[in-house]
Amino acid sequence: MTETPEAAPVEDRAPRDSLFEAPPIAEQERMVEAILFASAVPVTVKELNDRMPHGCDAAEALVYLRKRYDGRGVQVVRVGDAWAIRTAPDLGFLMQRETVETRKLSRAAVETLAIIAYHQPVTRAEIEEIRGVSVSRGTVDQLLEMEWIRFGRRRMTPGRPVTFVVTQGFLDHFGLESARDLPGLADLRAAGLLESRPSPLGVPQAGEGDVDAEEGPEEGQSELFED
Amino acid sequence: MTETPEAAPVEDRAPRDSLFEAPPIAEQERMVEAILFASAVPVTVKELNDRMPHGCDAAEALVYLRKRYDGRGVQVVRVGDAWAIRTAPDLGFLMQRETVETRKLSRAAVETLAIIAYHQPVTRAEIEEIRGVSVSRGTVDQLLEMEWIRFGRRRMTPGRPVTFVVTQGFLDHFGLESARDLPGLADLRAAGLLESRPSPLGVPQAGEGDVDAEEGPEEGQSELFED
Amino acid sequence: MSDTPDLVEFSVTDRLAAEALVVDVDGFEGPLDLLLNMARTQKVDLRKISILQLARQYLGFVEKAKTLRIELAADYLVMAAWLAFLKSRLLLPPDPTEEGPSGEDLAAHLAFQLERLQAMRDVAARLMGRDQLGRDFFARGLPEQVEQVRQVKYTATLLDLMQGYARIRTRDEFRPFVLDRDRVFTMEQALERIRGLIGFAGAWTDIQSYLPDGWFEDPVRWRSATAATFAASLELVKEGKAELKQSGTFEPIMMRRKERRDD
Repeated sequence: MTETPEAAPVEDRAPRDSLFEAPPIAEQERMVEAILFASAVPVTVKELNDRMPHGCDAAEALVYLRKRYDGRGVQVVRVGDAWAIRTAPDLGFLMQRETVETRKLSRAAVETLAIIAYHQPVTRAEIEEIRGVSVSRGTVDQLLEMEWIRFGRRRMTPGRPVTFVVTQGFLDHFGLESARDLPGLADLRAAGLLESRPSPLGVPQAGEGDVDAEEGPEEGQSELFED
Repeated sequence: MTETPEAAPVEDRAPRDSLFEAPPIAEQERMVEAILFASAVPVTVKELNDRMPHGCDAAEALVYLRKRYDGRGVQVVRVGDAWAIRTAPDLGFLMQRETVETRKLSRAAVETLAIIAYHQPVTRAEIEEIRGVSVSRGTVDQLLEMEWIRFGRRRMTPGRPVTFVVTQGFLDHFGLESARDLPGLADLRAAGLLESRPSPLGVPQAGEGDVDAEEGPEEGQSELFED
Repeated sequence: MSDTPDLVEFSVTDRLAAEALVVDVDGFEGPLDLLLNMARTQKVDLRKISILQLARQYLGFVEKAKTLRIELAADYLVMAAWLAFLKSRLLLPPDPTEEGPSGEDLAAHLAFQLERLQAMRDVAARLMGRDQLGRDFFARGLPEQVEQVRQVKYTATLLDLMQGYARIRTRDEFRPFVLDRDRVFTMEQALERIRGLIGFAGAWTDIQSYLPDGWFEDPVRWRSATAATFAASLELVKEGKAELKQSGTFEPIMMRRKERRDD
């Protein structure tokens, strides 16, 4: 509760009923706590503010709340521009009962996912260039279905190919605050491995009769992305 | 962290690696917290003890955890003989999300609004004359409530009927500088906006059993405008 | 999946082993993947890899597959052709008059591709090694439903408004189509009338004279009666009970009763 002289009369007037005075920050912290606890998916700061009474500052309340849960059995974690409460990873051993069997990802899917995460936004052709094989539709479909990737903006190059980016669900799943926190990202960048280097003429490109390719890349691409 | 003298030596002996020594109570509290958080159903003390490492006392940990959540946005509550974390009752209002659904204005309302916009200031009787049906009170009320129309000056004719005019809010919504900017009939026809099919509304006689007319015009008017 | 495809002579066991190896090629994700595996056998930092040696290794592998009459997928052969070209570029002294990237440029890019692919595999493994939601850390097991409170907001567009107004203002231009029965003389009525009269008229008579009384003044009624009478006269001709004649265009149409042969 704030102790400022201005706050006192507000308190008298039952601030929570007031449309114009924000509740004290401790109360806001309780509200953020309640909302985050109630949700299984991350909640954005905007949504917090929308749901809290007029004048609240969820971002500020989050700072306090996060500190409060430091070292506890559950933690306040950031997921992109949203926030969530998650159990502390070191207590995972207690949770066998809650564990959900996730579909095992194929090697192609894992690699494709990593390439999208580290190179995003990235086109299908670029993924294929990096992997050296064409990317099957099934692989991309699976990642889209898991909601770990989504379509990004179209690239402003001839053909205007769509790009792929990772989602908030991806960040949430791997406990990442943002795509900038991907492991080893800085090293890769320093080594120049994230640059898109145009290949000198003549280097064979992916997409000619590969096991992973049920169809030629052109064909697959147009089928998938034409609109 | 608890400050009981018993807890200290346990800490020294790296309790989490030990199969035989129970973790310190603060650690047990973390565990209970995580389990209650992640569980889809309330958890009994027995279950808690079964899931926690050997030697733990979930009942004791629960006492500490309950105290910790006292007055917080969520609370540790007893459900039968089991325990769960729930939103504090006073914050239930946060579990609502207001969504604004946009619906199209009814035909009667659109027509009434159009007449007011084109003929303002206009009396209710004049609206009825132009529309050929009586104007329901609900329609006018709705437009008043939306703040698209308001009362204008009374007409200096017998009975001194009130008039309706459109508001600044109306002009803002429709992107008009003034009501005079509304396109004329000839413009509408040129733009192909005139419907080519006959209107299902038949004979232009006001007040005769029209869908829009819940009440006779005289009656409605007197009810609305008597003062 | 290491491979040392420098065997020249094949014993049966060698051959079987070699075939097994080649079958394993299907396990590779394309030529780049195979190259990366071969590069690892050089046991050096990928940055210091000898592309020339790698090209020899790959070509040797393809050569061996051919000897064993094992068909390689097209992209493996494309890569082989390209590596053969690269090898010759790397071995021959550079031709200063030639355009395009040098052998070194091409080799450097291939090395870059291999290193990048390896890096992506490494980080993919690190990514999958992270704590994961639903495996190592958990979301709320009992999420509370957020109640949706719906608030209805009505809206309309300028187009709606203008169409609404247009609809009202032009209502009088349209009227539901209702047949004005009192101004229509039907063919049935005309037939009845002619049948009643034709018996008396053995001679040619203008069909105008069959028009009912009082249907001449109002042009609408006159038109309707004329049309009905004409249609009725045609009907009678079809039935063989009357004959029609007209001396010229726009001349009066004359009708008379037709005598039956057996009459």
